Amino acid sequence: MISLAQMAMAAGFILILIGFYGALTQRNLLRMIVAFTIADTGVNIVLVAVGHMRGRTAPILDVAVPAADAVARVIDPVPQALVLTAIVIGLGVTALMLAYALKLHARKHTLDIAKMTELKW
Amino acid sequence: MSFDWMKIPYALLTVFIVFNYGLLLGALIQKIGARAGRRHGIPIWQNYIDLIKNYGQRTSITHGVMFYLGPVFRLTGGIGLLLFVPTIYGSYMFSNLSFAGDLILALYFVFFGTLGMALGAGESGHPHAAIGITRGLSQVSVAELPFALAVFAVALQYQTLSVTDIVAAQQGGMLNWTLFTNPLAVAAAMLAFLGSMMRPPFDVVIAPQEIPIGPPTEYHSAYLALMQTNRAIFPVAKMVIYMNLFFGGATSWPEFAVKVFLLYLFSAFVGVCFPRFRVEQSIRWFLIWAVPLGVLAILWV
Amino acid sequence: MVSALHIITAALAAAFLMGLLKEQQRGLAFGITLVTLAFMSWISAGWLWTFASTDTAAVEIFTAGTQPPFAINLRIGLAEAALTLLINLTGLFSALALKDTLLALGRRAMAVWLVAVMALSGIVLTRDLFNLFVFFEMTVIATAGLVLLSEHSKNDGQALAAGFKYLVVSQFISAFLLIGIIFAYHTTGTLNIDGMAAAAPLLSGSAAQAFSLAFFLIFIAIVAELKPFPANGWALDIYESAHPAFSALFSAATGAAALFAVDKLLLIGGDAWLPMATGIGIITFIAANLLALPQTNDRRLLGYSSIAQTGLILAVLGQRDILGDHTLYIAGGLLLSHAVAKAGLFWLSGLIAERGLEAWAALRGHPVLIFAFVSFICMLTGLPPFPGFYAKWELIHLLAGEGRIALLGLILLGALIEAGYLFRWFGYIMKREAPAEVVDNAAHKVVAVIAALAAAWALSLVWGELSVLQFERGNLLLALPLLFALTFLALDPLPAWLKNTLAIAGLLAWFYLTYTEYDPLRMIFAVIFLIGGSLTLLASYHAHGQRSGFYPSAMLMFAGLAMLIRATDTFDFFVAWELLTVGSYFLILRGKHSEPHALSYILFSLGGAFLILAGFALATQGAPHFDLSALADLVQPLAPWVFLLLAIGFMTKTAAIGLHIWLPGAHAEAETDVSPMVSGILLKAGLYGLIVLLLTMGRQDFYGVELINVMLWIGAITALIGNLLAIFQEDAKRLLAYSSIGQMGYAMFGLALMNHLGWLMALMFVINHYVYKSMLFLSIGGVAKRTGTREMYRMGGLITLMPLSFIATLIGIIAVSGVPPLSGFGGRWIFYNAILTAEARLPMVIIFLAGPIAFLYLFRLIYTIFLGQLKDEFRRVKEAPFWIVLPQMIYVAILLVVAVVPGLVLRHVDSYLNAFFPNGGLVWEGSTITSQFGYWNPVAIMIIVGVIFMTLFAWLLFVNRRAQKVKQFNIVFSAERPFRPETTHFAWNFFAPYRKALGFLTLPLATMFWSTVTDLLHTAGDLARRFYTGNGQTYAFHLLAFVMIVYLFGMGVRP
Amino acid sequence: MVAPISTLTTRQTTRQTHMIKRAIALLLLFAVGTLFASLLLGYVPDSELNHTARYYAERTAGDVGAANIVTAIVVTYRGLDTLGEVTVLFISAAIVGLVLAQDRLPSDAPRQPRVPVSELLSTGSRALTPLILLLGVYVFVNGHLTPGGGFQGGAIVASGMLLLLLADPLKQFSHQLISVLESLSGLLFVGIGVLGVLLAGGFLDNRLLPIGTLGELFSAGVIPVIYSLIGLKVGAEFSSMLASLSETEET
Repeated sequence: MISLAQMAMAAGFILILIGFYGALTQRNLLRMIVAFTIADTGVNIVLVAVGHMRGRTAPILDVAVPAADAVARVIDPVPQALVLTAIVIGLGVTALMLAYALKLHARKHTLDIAKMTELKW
Repeated sequence: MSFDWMKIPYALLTVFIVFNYGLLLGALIQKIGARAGRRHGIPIWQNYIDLIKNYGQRTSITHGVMFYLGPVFRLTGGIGLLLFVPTIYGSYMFSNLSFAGDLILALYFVFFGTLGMALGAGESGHPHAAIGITRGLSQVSVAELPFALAVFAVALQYQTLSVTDIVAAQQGGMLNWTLFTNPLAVAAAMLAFLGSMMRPPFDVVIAPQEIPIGPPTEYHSAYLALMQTNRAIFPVAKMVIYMNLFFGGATSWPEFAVKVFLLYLFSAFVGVCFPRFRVEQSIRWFLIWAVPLGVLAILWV
Repeated sequence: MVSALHIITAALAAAFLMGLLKEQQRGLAFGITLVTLAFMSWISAGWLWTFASTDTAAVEIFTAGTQPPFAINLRIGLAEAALTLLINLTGLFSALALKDTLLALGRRAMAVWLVAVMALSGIVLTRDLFNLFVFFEMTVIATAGLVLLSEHSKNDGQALAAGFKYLVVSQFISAFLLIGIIFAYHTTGTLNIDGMAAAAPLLSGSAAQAFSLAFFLIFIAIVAELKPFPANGWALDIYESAHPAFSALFSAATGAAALFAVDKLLLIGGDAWLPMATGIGIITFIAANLLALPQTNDRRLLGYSSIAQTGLILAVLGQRDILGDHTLYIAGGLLLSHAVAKAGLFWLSGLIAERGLEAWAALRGHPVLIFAFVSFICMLTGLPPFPGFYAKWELIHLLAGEGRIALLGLILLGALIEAGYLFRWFGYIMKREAPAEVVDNAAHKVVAVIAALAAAWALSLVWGELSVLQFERGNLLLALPLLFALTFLALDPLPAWLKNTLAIAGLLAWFYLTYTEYDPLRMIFAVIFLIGGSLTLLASYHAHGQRSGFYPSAMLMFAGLAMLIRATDTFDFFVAWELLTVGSYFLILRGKHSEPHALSYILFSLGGAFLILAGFALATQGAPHFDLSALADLVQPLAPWVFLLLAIGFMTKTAAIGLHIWLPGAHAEAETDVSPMVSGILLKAGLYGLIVLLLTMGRQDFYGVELINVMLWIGAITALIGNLLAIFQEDAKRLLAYSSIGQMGYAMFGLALMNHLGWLMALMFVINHYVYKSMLFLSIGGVAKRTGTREMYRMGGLITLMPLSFIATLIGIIAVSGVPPLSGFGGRWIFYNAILTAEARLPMVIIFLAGPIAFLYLFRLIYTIFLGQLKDEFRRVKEAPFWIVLPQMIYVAILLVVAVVPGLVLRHVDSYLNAFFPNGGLVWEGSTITSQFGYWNPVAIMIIVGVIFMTLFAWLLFVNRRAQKVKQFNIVFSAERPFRPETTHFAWNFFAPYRKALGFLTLPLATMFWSTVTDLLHTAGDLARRFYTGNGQTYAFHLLAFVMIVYLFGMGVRP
Repeated sequence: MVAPISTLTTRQTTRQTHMIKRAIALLLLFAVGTLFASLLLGYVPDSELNHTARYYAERTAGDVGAANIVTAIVVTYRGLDTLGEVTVLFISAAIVGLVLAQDRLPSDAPRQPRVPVSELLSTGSRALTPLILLLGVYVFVNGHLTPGGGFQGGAIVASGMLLLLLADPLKQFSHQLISVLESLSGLLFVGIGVLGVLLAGGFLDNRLLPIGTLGELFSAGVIPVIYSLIGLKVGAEFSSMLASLSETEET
């Protein structure tokens, strides 16, 4: 039977594909950015899903999970640490893209990426 | 090296004989040609008269040093050609100065005169001189090709470049002549012969009608005399080579006389039968008919 | 020793510190930036020194007080140190070049710059996969931001668009990278690169499958950062729009870091992934070079070139399985060459106002910058003595040793294309008219270029030393002739006459130093190259002023020639070959209209050189050293191929028919005193090569074809066509050039006869051709100099005005045509004797036909120029300058002497040849020379002809002593001056009858063929580049398509 | 009559190109999908912690003393990543500032809000913002004990700023203050890291301060300090981005 992790992972992958599709077909800069945030979310979900282990709890030591038997109780903490970084970086890029879109619109009075092709060949 | 000084008077003797024979022969052939054309023709001694007259005259103009050199080159070429080839086979007396060089030297002396002539006439600055030179060089260079090829065919055939050896190889009966042992080469050479004899159909270079055309135009008096002298010696010298290479050479002066006469007659004969070619026509003619023969001759050996 | 960690911390501290400064304190901020970058460079330099001087192992740097793999660790070794030094220095000097912009934009921009440089170093240092990702993202963001540095100067939003496109693509890349990383972690249980490399091979079954998928994603994502073809449109837009100083960083540093990252990854993936890297790399190399051909924008062109170079290095990394421990030497050599040269070129482009390639002509006024440019392009094309050359040599040899011929061929092909557009560009610089905008030589910008220049030469020194250490090869930079040539760069300001004296002294001194070690054969060439060279250099005294750039080039060529005849193994030989090629190229390029011809010359020469390289590599079969003499030991099936490659290579230099089209222009357009050098002397290099080849390898049977016979044919046809083409030339120097082609044909024919007489003839040609061709080129050059034209039909009647030149020409043509009694006849006599020995009769006939034709063009040469009617415009022409006439007179003397006593040279050569061809030599009795066919007595001939000639001449003079000179128009024009005297000089379309009869033989078939080839290349590139539509989404499509194609094909390669 | 047709055709062609584009996109994504699918199918969840994770689970309490293992990893074991992460945010903020710098209006220029802000929103924001800020601070101070940490806290703080901006679009933040804040926190972060090299086991080693007892506020060495700094920095950076974006004049 399919585990939660796999379902989450599948969902993540689907999100990525949706995001990519949008990014490839939408010519409006803002829509492309939105598409990318979707894809990022998908990636993050996959990241977390990979670390998930059935029947275990979050890697925080407290009364519920004493340090002694943490090994048997907690899930893999590494992906969670990684996803944190991934999220933040994705956010930085998104902010950057937004700023560029803003500026490009100010310059060219359009958000159509197909109209920004002075540089080519 | 020990040089036999007697060779010099002997060589001069050869030159003298050939010179006179050439003058007479030239006149004779002219006469024959004229008769063939239903004309009276010149008296047999006409060349002597012209020559003496021209030698007697003095010019008062010159076009510069190259202008002198033209006839000088020309005659040097002629005499050189004669002297570097043994005239009479087996005779020490008339082996001339052939110790100095072999066929290749002779070949080059065929060109020597033409080149110098062209230079000399060139300085005359006469535009027509240039035209004549163009034609002359173009035609001669092509006409000599089959000859050179034939010569090499022969050289390959006898595996030597020494004229004496070649003649020696042809002794003992007509059938040993190259004419029969290597007919292709001879055919090619004879066609070339026509081209270099300055007679129709290949005489556009010195054509009598276009008097102002051609190197001789600018030359007169002593210059002309030198060139006439050459015109007496050069053809004979050339025919000596032909004789030696293709027709078994000559062991005595009479034999020499006959063979040369017949060769000369051949060109005259063709001359009276055929109209004149333009230069490019003759070039094509040689390339189409003569050169292939020469090539075949070389391949065939 | 400061921990390498502080490269990162220092940069970060400085970056964060920026925020505390006031917006106005920009000077201070800039100061801090520079100091930090300098500090970072200093750290790397310190480490580099440690590793280079002592063989200490790489040093691990732990963080968090915990051992890897549980905490992130960094590592610095030799490679890391070198790369970080490269990165930080590039960052430093680029920042310097960016001064104005950074000051204008303020502390934020500087902070971003610092972070960018730091991130690149991080990529190199880190040993943790996810950490690698973080640094990459940092680079991406910083890059996207720094592209905007150009915005404040030209405010057109192009950079914005480029940055956005880059972000779009990078989003896809980072998605793949993250997913790949997490799954790789999941399968191997670690993020540490070394740990993963250890764990990966142990995986099995589904885990291995999953891991290879994950690794593919990581690998392809990092490779995508290398801008592989076709997924690189975004990068090109960045190169074109960004500030050149940033492009320098982007090309040199980012490229290097990414390549090193790939190298780390290959460590994880193992050899199974090498083919994929190779494939992507080589395709990118070829395609990018092809696409660079039609570029007109300098920065975009440099972008394409950068991508190509990165591709090449990727391909080399893909060969690590055979490169073994030379990988660092080879890949490093290529990488550093590329990085330094590209950084330098981008910095240079910052000095140029306009973007067209022609605009770079502005550099012409600045010798130092020109020198920098030259050094950079030579570095890129892998010419000696730069590191790229050593690297290329080893690489090609290793490839050939392993039989990876296809890759070898592709690499050389790409390199040739690259050389094509780079040298074309140099041609523009030297020849196109300079634009109005002057070069912006602000100190802080020029410093960067100078630094790159210094780095370039320092690196060549280092690689030279390495080649000494690793392969016991000479360090080229320390080779005396080359050093001598290079010193002329420093002496450039001196007056020309002084440098000329030095040059001549140098040549003679070198001959004196080395003459003992030449066998007679080499001696001939030594004399021609060195003594002959100094003789032709006499003519150079005519030049006034400083003659900037002439002597370095000329001496480079002579250095090459000098080294060529001393070379004993393939390496030295090839080095010398390349040197003389490059030197002669610069020499030829000096001609007024020589731009296109110089280009075709260098392309043909490099093409030939590559063939030679391939040939040597094939022959060597991986042996470290290979003596030229060992060529003799080669056997089937290798030998004929080697022979073929080498022969064709050498024939490009001797301008064999079909490969000849570069020669006429190159020789005709060269300067007056250069033509004799390149014609009289340089051509002999090719013959020397052929001689060495034939002496060692001799007859080779290639699938039943006797290669010698092929060469016989080529020689014959070359002679015929060369002469034919010569007679129809209107341009005197072109006529001479074509006649050179013909003469080389004779020489090749002689060599191909492979018997005593043939070789004797060839060597006589070598000597004679040097003498009379140098002489003719000088005298004709002198005439052209005076009359200002080379069209013969414009001249005429110059004999009285330039008597000396006339005499030289007269003697020259007599010698060439071989008319007795001059020395030419000796050559001819041997020639005719030789061809009697030819088994193949048809080529013999062909070469025969070529003979008389020579008379025609020679006569035309002397007649149309010196005889006939003098033209009005030349009535006041003076004799050629003394220094041009002097060597001619010397040559005349030589010819006359050799004419009388040919034994002087001939005899020695003859006896020497007995060693190789014992029978069929000449017999010398008294003054008579006898061959197996005929005999020849030069002295007698001289005397006889002389006597007859002189008698007649004297007599003629005597009888006409009172004759007076006729005025020009006293003939046919009856002393009336004709209107337009030039019409009275029959010169145009001389030998028209010949053209009518034989014109069809002179169709420029070869020219058509080669121009078609180049056109095809250009069209291909021009069509292919349309593919970069400039639409960011299209680029995204390219990326995905690229990933998927590699996935579908590449994974097939995997086990 | 001609014109409409031509426009029609152009429109058709554009539509066709779009069709093709979509088709290709789907094709490519299908391929990507297969790749993902094979990843998904090849994925087997671990039943046991792999040796890296096991090390963290076992040793964190002892070595680092942080109750929240993720935090221990983020701040200490993989502290370099986090530093880089912060740097990424830092340069993003800087670049956003650079990009929008030109179009920013002088602060004293009179600006009119497009839509009047509702009473509810402005009052609400005034009431809520302090609480939000407080929550943010709490989240990052307790990062080593409870879920959450510097980034989350910083984001919360920034959201408070956002709320203020929504309430009053004309609001001005002191960019100087923000940048000083982020720079200081950044410098301290690096400084502590370097101190780790000098005084403790290595860069970013948290054992500068005593580890203390697991689960207390003042434990886990310098982790709380670093996380607070990160919180401040992240908050400041987000705020500065928001400010830049909001102050940009739409033209």
